[in-house]
Order: sequence, then C-alpha cells, then structure tokens
Amino acid sequence: MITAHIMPLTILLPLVGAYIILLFGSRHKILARNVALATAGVTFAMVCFITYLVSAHGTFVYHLGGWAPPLGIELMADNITAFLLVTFASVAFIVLLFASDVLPGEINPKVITRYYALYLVLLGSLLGIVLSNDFFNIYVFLEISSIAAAALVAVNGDKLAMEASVKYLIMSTLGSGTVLMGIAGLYMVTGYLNLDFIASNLSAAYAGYPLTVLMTLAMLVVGIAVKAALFPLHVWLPDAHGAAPTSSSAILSGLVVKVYIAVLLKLLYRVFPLDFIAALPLQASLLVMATLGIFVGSILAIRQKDIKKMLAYSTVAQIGYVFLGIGLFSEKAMIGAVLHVFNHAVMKSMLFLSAGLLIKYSGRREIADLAGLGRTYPLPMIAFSVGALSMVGIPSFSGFISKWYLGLGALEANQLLFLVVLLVSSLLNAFYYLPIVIAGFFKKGTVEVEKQVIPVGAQISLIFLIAATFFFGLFSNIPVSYIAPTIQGLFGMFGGV
Amino acid sequence: MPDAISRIPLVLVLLPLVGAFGVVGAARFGDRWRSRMANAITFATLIVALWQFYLVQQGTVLVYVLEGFVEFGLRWRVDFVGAIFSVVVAAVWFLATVFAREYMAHEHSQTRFFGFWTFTLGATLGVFVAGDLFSLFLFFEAMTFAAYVLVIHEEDRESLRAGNIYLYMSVAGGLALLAVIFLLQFVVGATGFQPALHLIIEQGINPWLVVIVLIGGFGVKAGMIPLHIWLPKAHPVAPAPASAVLSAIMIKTGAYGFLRMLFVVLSVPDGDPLFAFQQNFGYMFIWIGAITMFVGAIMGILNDSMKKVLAYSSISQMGYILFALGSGVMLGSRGAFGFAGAWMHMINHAFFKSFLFLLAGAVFLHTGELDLDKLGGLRKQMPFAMGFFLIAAASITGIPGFNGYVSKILIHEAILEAYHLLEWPSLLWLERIFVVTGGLTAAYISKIWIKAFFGKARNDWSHVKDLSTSHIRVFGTYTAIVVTIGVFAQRMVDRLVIPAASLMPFEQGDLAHVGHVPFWGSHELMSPIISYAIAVAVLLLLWKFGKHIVVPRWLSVEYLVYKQLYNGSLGIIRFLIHLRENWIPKNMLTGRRIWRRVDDAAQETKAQIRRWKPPKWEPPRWEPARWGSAIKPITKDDLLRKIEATRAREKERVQLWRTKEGEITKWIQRARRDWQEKEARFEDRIYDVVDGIPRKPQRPEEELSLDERLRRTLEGITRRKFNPYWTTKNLGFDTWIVAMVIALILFVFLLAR
Amino acid sequence: MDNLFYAMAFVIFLTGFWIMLSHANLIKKIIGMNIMESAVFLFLVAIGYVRDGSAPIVTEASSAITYVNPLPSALILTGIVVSVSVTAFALGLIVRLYQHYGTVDVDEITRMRSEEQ
Amino acid sequence: MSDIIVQVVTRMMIPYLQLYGLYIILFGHNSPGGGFAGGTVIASSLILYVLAFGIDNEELRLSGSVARIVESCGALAYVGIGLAGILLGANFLSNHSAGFPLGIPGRVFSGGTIVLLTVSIGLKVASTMITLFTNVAEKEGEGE
Repeated sequence: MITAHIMPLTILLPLVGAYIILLFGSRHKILARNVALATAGVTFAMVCFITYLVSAHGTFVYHLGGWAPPLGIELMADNITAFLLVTFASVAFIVLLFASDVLPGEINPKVITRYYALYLVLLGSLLGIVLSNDFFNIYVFLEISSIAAAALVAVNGDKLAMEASVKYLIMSTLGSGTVLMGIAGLYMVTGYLNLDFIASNLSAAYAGYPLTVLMTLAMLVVGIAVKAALFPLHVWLPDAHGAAPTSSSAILSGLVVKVYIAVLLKLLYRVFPLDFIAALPLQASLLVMATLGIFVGSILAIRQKDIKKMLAYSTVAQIGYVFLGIGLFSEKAMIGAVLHVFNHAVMKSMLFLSAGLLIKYSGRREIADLAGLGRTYPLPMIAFSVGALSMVGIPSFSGFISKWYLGLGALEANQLLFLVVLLVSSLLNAFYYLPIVIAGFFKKGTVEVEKQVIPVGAQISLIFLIAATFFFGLFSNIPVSYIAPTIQGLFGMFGGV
Repeated sequence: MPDAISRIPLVLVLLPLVGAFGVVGAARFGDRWRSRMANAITFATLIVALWQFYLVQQGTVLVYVLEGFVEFGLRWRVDFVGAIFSVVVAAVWFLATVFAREYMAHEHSQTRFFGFWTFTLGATLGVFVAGDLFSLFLFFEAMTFAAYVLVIHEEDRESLRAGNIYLYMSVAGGLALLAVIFLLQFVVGATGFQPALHLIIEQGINPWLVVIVLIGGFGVKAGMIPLHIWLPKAHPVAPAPASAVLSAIMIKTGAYGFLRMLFVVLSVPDGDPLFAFQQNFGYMFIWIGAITMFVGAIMGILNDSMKKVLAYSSISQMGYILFALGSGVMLGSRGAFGFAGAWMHMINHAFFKSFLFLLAGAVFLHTGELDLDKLGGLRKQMPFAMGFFLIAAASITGIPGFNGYVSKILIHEAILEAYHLLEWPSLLWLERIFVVTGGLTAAYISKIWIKAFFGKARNDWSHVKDLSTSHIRVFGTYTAIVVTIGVFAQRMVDRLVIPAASLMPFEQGDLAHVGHVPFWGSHELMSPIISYAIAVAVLLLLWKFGKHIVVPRWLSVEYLVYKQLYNGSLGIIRFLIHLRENWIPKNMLTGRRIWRRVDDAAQETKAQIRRWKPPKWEPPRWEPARWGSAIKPITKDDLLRKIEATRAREKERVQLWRTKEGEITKWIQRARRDWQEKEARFEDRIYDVVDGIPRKPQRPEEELSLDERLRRTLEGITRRKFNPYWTTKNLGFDTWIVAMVIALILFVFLLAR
Repeated sequence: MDNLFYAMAFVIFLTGFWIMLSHANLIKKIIGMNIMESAVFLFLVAIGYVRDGSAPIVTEASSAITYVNPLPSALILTGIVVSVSVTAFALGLIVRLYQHYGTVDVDEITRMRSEEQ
Repeated sequence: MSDIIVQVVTRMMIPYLQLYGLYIILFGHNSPGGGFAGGTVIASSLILYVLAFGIDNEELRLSGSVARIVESCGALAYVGIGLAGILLGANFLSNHSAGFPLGIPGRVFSGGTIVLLTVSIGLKVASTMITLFTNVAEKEGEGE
C-alpha cells in the first residue's frame, strides 16, 4: 500500500506532524521535539524509498483522487526529482537534529513548538513543490513555503529579524504575483495546468499567440528569479538570512532558495522546448546575471564583517553558479547545476550551523572576533574549514565536483569565458573563506572563551555533514550516475543544443 | 601476483597519508612514541619506494586505477621517472624526519607539525606517482594545504603573512592548473600524459594560452620569476626541516609538472608544422630559466640571512632546471641533453639543498641566530658543521666529485648543443649567463661559509655545542649520497638518466650521446675553476668596496609587478568614476541613491588622488661593511665624507621636491574649489530633497596606506547603510516598470491582432 | 470585448505593482499586493468566462448547454486563500514593527536604523 | 469602543451570520461557496462580536489554544478523509472510486466526501482567521 501511495504520503507526513505538534506540543515540549525529529526522519526514509523506487522502476506518477491529469492533480517523480527530494529531506533532517539541541538556548522558549511546526510545514511544502507536476499546485506550495520561511526568519521576534522578514515577504509576494500571472497566461494559451500537457500544446499555442507565450515565459522567469535571489533581485536575501536564527539561516540558504531553482528547471527543461528558449535572449541574460551575481556576491561577501551576512552574500554568489549551470544549456553544465544544488545545500548548511555554534559560544558575530576559536571548539571550526575548502573548490571536497561539471559544461557550450569566471570566483571565495579558517586555528584569540560542551545532536549533525562533503567529493559518481541518464534524456529529447 | 604489485603506488601514497593519523594517535602515548612513529612511517615509505624502484627497474610499469573515485578515477602510473623521484622524496623526507626530532624538541604543537609533516609526504609522493594530470592536481592541492601548516608553524606575524602570500598564490596557481585540466579533459577526453597539441589546435584554442596558463599553474610552485615572491618569504619562516623539504622537494613538483607537460603533452615530432611553436616556447623557457637563475643568484648574494640566501638559491637552482628544460624542449627529439640536465639537477638539488637547509637549521638550533652579520667565528665550536657545510657547498657549486658537478655539466652541454644545432647567437649569450650564474652561486655559498664559520665572533659562542650524534649521522648519510653520485657520475647517468630519458620522445642516437659525456675531460674540469674565479672576483669586489648593498624597495618584483597591477586595477575604478563624473549627465539616469554612493566614492577617491605622492626614490644604500677580520675596517674619515655627500644629495632632492610641491598645492586648491562649487550647485540640494537623509560629515584627511585607500574606495562604491528597500524603491522600481511597460505594449499588440 | 478584461487585468496588475514598489508606507505596499493579486484573479476569471454560459453546477433540473469553465474559479479560490494568509501574516509583522519603531514608513525605519548603527 | 447601536445590531446579526456561514459550507458542492468562504463568514461573525463588545476584553475572545486545537483538528480531519481513500484501496482523496456513495445531485448529502472536506476546511479557516486576528490585535503577541 505504501509503495503505491508513497508520494502523497511523503508530502502529507510533515504536514500531519506539524499539526500534531500544534495540538499537543504546547504542553509537552519534549513530545514536540521528538515528533518533529521522528517526522523528519521518517520523511527522509520515505524519500530514500522513493529514490530507490525511481531507480528500480523508472519515472512514476500519481493522480490525486484518481482523476487523470488534465483534470486532476498529478505528482511525478523522476531521477532529478528524486535526487532533489533526497537533498531536501536529508539536509532538513540534519538541520532539525542540530536545531533540536541548540534552539532552546537561541530563541524564545515559548515559540519553540511553533518553530518545529513551521519547520515541518516548510519541509512538506518543499517536497510538494518538487513532486508536483501541476503549475497551480506548485504555486500554492510556493506560497506556503514563502510564508513559512518568512515566519522562520521572524520567529524570534527581534527587530532586525522582523524587518528582514517583512522585506522578504514583500519581495517574495512580488515574485509570486508575477509567477501567478505567468501561470494564468500559460493556462490561457494552452488550456492546461499540467506540465506535460502544457509542453505538448505549447508549440501550437506559440503559433497562435507568440507574444503571450514570450511574456509568460518572461514573467515566470523573473518571478522565480526574485524568489531564488538571482543577482539584481537578491536584496532581500542577505538581511533575511543574516538575521534569522541559526537553523533557519541554514535551511533558508541551503534549501528554500534552491526549491525555486527546481521550479525553474521544470519550467525550462520540461515545459518550454530547448530550441525555443535558445532562440530567445533568455540564455544570455541568465548568464550575464549569474556572472554578475557571482562577482558582486563574492565582493560584497569579502567586505562583510558579520560572519552570517558574509555567508548570506556567499549564497548569492553560489546561486549564481547554479543559474550559470542552467543558463549554459549543456548537458554537463546541467549536471553541475543539479549537483551544486545538493552540494551547496550540504556545504552552506554546515557553514551556517558551525558559524552559529561559534557565535553562540563566543557571543560575537564579527569575523575578527572568531580568531583562535579553533582551539577551544575544534569541531565547529573543522566543519567550517571543510565547508570553506569545499566552497573554494579544492578537489576531494564535494564543491569541486559541481564546479568541475560546470566548467566542463562551459567548455561544452563553447563559452570559454565562463570557465574563467568560475576559476576567478573560486579565488574570490578563497579570499573570504580562508582568512576565517586561518584566524580560527592559528591566530591568538581576542576574546576569552570558556569551554562549554557542545550538545550531542549538534555534534552528530556536523560530523554527518562533514562526512557527506567528503563522501560526495570522493564518490561523486553515485549522484552523477543517478541523475545523468535523465539529463541526457532531456537533452536527447530536444535533439540537443 | 601482478595485481598486488600494481597496488604498490597506492600503498606508497596511503602509507604516509593514513600514517599521519597514526602519528597523531601515537602522540597520546608520549613524545618519544610520536617521533618513533614518524620515523617508522617515513622509513617504511622509503622501503616501499625502493621496492617500487626495484620493480620498475626490472621493466614493469606499475599502473593502478581507482575507478570512480573523485569523478573519473584516480590513476597511478609509475614509470622510471616517477619511481626515481619517489625514492628521492622518501629519502630526503626520512633524513629530515630524523633531523627534526631533535630540532623540534623545544617547539610548540609538535603533534600538529608531525601529523601534517607525514601527511605532506603522502601528498607529495602522490604528485610524483600520479598517472594523469587530474590525479597530480589532486595531490598537488593536498600538498599545498598541508604544507601551509608547516609554513606557519611559528604562528607569529611574519610567518602568518608569509603563509598568506604562499596560500593565495598557490590557490591561484592551482586554479590555473585546473584550467589546463579542464582544457585537456574537454579536448582529449582524459588528462593522461599523452600528446595533445594537435587536438588543442583543432578545437580552435590558442596553444600559447595553454602554455601561459600552464606557467601560471606550475610556475608558482616552481618559484619562477616573477611568480616567486612567496618563496623567499615562506621558506625562511618555516622550521628548518620544513624549509628543507619545501625547498628540496615541493618546488620540484612544479618542475616535474613542466617536465611531463612540456616533453610529452605539448610536444610534437620533428618536422611537424607545429614544431616551430614548440621551439618558440622552449626558447621562452630558456629565457625564463636564465632570468630566474640570474636574479635568484644576485638576490642570494645581497641577502644576509642564512635561510633567505638559501631560499633565493633555490629560486636560482630552479632557474637551472627550467633552463635545461627549455633547451631540451627547443630541440625536440634531439633534446635529450636538456632533459638529462634538468632531470639530474632535480635529483641533485633535492639532496644538496635539503642538506644545506638542515645545516642552517643545525646552526640555528645551537646558536639561535640566522643572520650572517651576527654569526661568525663558529669554526672552533662547530667543526663538524663547518666540514659538512663545505661538502654541501662543494656540491652546489659543482666541484668535481660531488653531485652538483654532474648536472651542471649536463646542463652546460645542453645549451651548447642547442647552440651548435641552431646557431642562434642569443643562445651563446644564454650560455654565458649560465656560466656567470655558476660563479655567483659559488660567491653566495662561500659568503655564507666564510661569514658564519670564520672571522671574528660577534657573539659569545662559548656555550655552543657541535652537532649531536644523530645529526652527524644524518649529515654523514647526505655526504655519502652526494659523493656517490658525484664520483660515479658516468654510472649514474647510465642508470638514472638514460632510462628516464628513453621514456620521452628522443632519438636513440642522441640518447647514446648523453651516455658519453666526458665528465673527467679537461674542458669540463675547467668549469668549476671558472666558477670560482668569478666567485673570487665578485667577493673581492664586495670586499674591496667594503660594502653590502641593500636593494631599494622600488626595484623589487613586488613593487615593479604586483603593486603596479594593484594600482592599475585601482586606476580602472578611478577611470570609471571619472567617466561617471564628466561624461554622464546627472539626471539622465534614475536610481539616484546608487549614484550618490558613487559620488561619495568619487569624492573620496579625488581626495586620495590629491594625497597621492610618488613613491620615494631611494638611492641604493651603501653601508659600512661588517665583514670579518679578513677585511680592513673602513676609516672614520671615509665614513664622514660619505655621510656628508649623502646629506648634500638628500638636501638637493628635498629642495627639488619643495619647488614642485608649490605647483601641486596650487593644483589641488583649484581642483578642490571646482569640486566644491559643483557640489554646492547640485548635489546637496538634490540629495536632501530626494533622500531626506543628512549627508555624513566629512572626515578629516589623513595619511592612508594604499590598501586602506583601495578598501575605502570599494567600500564607498558598495556601501549601503542599511536601507532594505532601495532596490524595490528605486533601481528595481525602474527596472520593473520598464519591463512591465514593455510587457504592456506587447500585450496591447497582442490584442490588436 | 473579452480582450478588454485582459487589458484591464493587466492595467490593474501594473497599478498594484506600482503601488507596491513606489510607496514607502508598508500598509500601502500590502494594499498594492492585494490589488495586484486581484488583477490576476480577474484575469483568471476572464479566461474561464464563456459567453452566455451558466454556473457549472449539475442538478437534476439543469438544462444549460454551455457552462463557464469551473477550473479558473477553483484556482481563484485557492489563490484568494493564499493571498489572505499572506496579507494577514504581513499585517501581523507590520503591527509588530510598528510597536518597535512607532512608524510604518520604510524610509523612517531605515533612517532610525542607520542612526542606531 | 462601546457603541450601543453597534452592539445591538451585532447581537441581532451574529446568529444569522453564523447560519449563513454554515449554509455556505454545507452547500459548497451544489452552489457557489465552500469551506473557505463559509469559514471566513463564521470567523467574521466572531470577530465582529469581539470588535463590538471590547477588543481588550480577553474573556470574550476565543482563546488561542482552543483556536489552535480546532485548527489542527480541521487540518487533520482533511488529511484523514484523504487517507480514507487510500485505506479503501484507491488513491489519496479518492471519492467515488474509493466507494463513497455519491448521492443524488442537488441534495445536501451528495458528492461523497466533499461535504466532509468542506466542513473540515471551514473549521480550519474559521479558527485560523480568528488566530490571525488575535495575533494582530494583541499587544504582546507571539507572531504567526
């Protein structure tokens, strides 16, 4: 029974967990925590099961209520989807494991149960976005995720976070309004909301209403770009990610931004035919914006004094990488982009979590004050170093692999320039990550820090993330061989570009 | 069991890599166990390397592939070249480890040092047994980062600074190398060491680009001028064993990379249309090598810290290797001499340079002093050190019977061969530079020897002890190696060089020619005499004038190259601001707040330009010498006369500057007045109306460093006092509105259809 | 005639957009957001509208031949839910901001922040 | 704010408002309306009550915990009905295909599980609206 219905159950489970927490959690704090952990864990297990099913039986679909696609809502899982699902569920679980130990000291104890509930709602909506094969469903889940994410930023109730949250909410509503208009346009010209049906009817629609189709595409891409913080529209990100509690920053930077990229992938590679897009200036503008994003994000990150803001700006730059991979429209670059979604999720959540621990124990947020903390707290500093080296793109860390594919993709697309962009930006990454590591381990500290015991859950999650960074750096053929066939299929379907 | 045998290179690399954790673990049981563990692991590595060498000598090529590891598999492929150098690496490392036990005994964080020490050994070995460029790169980067910890072991200001330069240059170099790997992977589909030049051309990629990026990649590690600036900073600050392996082994990884890439990947057969290209970049390498060795040697002479001299000496010796490489590459299949010279010199330099660095370390261990001006007269206290230093010096200056001689003769033959075959007159000049550099080498080594061990003792050395037994053993071993190679030169060439060279695309006849170099011929034996004649002349010149020269700052590579690049990038920013200031009308562009920020930056930059002064020109400084008793002290009158002359010159210069200063001040005042008028007219009013945010008060002008100025400029451009909505309100607003209007027009157009 | 709805929807959409971007007052921003979303709903309704169609409700007595497309209406309903919840949440946050700063004007808040720092 | 006219009118209106909301919920599948609209109407009646009789009076309000419980129960009921489809051997949220009787079109109890779904949605929406209102109205709230 579970095998057949696993997809809706996977989306539902976190939502049910959230409401159970809301029902009972206010009186039993421990219960809330355990339910949240168990829910996230079981979701992760189910997602792994989906991954196995997809690899064993190929793509499979599910019709809600038994209604067939043009009328009913359809869920679909293929290899890329399954890969993204694993990304979201695993990182969310690990971050939650961390949060369950560290949160009580960080945010108002009154709101902790609500935090867990919101977290699970967010997780459910992320999985829903990835699984949905229907534009309207995607829109609804997008909105749920932005509200939950904004709430996760503001949960602590301090001024900065509140302001960042309002800003985030307004920007993201702008984006989703535009997206909704785009969806309406698509519905107008094709008469369908299901992705596959839109795709098959789009060429006919384009023959009839070329400008509407173009406008629709533009609105969808711009709307998604706002939510995914592509360069000129990224202004909300550093404040929101910098002001949020540690685990929120980790999941926002690691996952929430990525889910919009998943939508963009669906849009560009499943709905609009590649030769259609190749005829538009979309590719060029994506590439330019991604490049600018990489450089501006990196340069602004170099300037930051607050470590969390620095990490947030680094996210802007890294999102640029993913958009670069998508915009290059080549097979290798595409693999690179999908891999980077995962690798960056792991790395960035590790960086945010370790930075959060360091901030918590030293009481300082300034980068200059983190000197010498590596002696007192080796584990967070090691995790930070691993993340930093991975970001710079040192081989044997996972960050290298995605850069490798992006670089090969740039060559494959005959765009030597973007190889240079990749390499130079790696150097810029080194400029803002390595000094922290060096200062952390080899410089004398400016603040006296008392040694405290790091909670077990936090330790486990950090160790797990470190191991994942190494594992997927060393044995990268596992994810690559999982997603490569689908991507080759995507490019093969349209005759390659 | 061929399968098990092919895993030997894997074992060779993994033994130290995993052993590093063993060393850290053993530290729990005490310091003795830690050093025993480190010794055992390095010794075991040496044994494995020797075994591997034995197997390879039998004619097997060990190939091991770890499929699917780090993207597309790691490949180990050990042929003769790799096998020999693994033995060299393991041997030097083992000797340095034995040396380090006593040297490091009083240092802090020894466990960290020995852990990374062993780890670096594994990574370095990985470079030499790698089967393709990608695997090489992986170990190359691991080595870079592990060695960083060795460089900054002292953790003081100086070493952290040196470490930073080392790290960033290495990372940049690694990225350049990565670019080459990307190209190869894309063009060939694999990064193995196989000819690829034709494929690169077919893809429409300029081969010079590849060569230049390659130089960026390996040149940093190889200490090639002008990419060498990290080397004289990083090598002296590391602990002596670390500087020994840094100088002796790690910079060789760069040379080794060049060796593989130039002789195999980028080479074409003679008569190929691309052969001219190969000849050209070979020629370029000769010149780079010549400049590197000459400048390195000069800097060696001019420096007064023992380790600094040795570090510059390393640069100079790397110049020899590049020089030989270039002459080999230039001749294509006739270039066996160049290869032989480079290869032999790589091995020899590894031994004698680590020998010298460890000796310097031993002197430092017992005296606590590295400055040659403060050492002196140690011959009574440290006779053993003096003797060993003499041997090492004989080796590096190429006295017959010691190993440096062998490779110098080969390199000399190589350049002469190039001249005979091509008869380009410039090659003869290069040969002369080579000979002169040999003399300079002799000069700086003799200078160390004389100043450290002879002359008047400038400190109380009575408590200084001579080398300990274990150190004597280490240096004894070095002596044995150095002398063996030197004495059995012919056999070494037959055993070590010819088989290695036969792996490269050289003609058989030419190879045989290498085997018949008359090492003991009269012409060859003359070369050390020439060297020493030049050395004596140089030393006499120095002595005669009784000076030592301090190179002014404006002549250094940092100033000439890197500072100018830095200024240049600053200049671009200035130019952009200038454009914005003068060419774009104020109200044409909306989004005023961002322009206001640019204006602030412009103002600041203008202030900086006003403050800018040309860098001080310092005449070469002449100081009274502090040579030992061998040199006659300068008289007081001489000194006074000199001081008077300097003062007069200085006064003249100041006078000149003052007259110009008046003009500059006028100019500044005019510029300032213009600016203020302009400001008063537009800006305040506009800003106050638009933003309602009070302008920030002007900071008083202050003297700022160049870095600070750049930082502030950038900050000015990117500064954003918290203002979350500026994009939505202004910049983004415009963008959005324009986009939407366009969309609306499209839409209306649609309706009209 | 139907095209008029589309054009109006677009004009309203842009109006909402304009308000959302150009006004410093947070409440007005939220109002702009709602206008914007109403425009999208109007657009969707216009898509689904069929001339002379009746409500798509099946009863025993129903005899209409053409029905209005029910799908957009269903979508709008969902969209309204979403927009209401976003509005409510944003208003909640704004109330809290007002408690902290005593104003809902973005520029004022920005100024106070920059003064604090 | 205590205006006698408002209070009297409110007292008169509230029962009708609530009845109207209930009607909209129950007839959601037969005529325009449904859980969301009806829930909002019911919630607005309660909000009106609070507005009319004193926004600062804590006792008049539906307490937060009750609202939260109703909200959670509504959501869980929705999920439960959906899961019933699976338990009966069809897909999630299956209606007729899972064996629920459809009834006669036009009657209240037609359309299988749709009535149940709208009722649970109505509960959820009503309680959520009240929670949101409470949050906005409170001086010392806790955020959504």
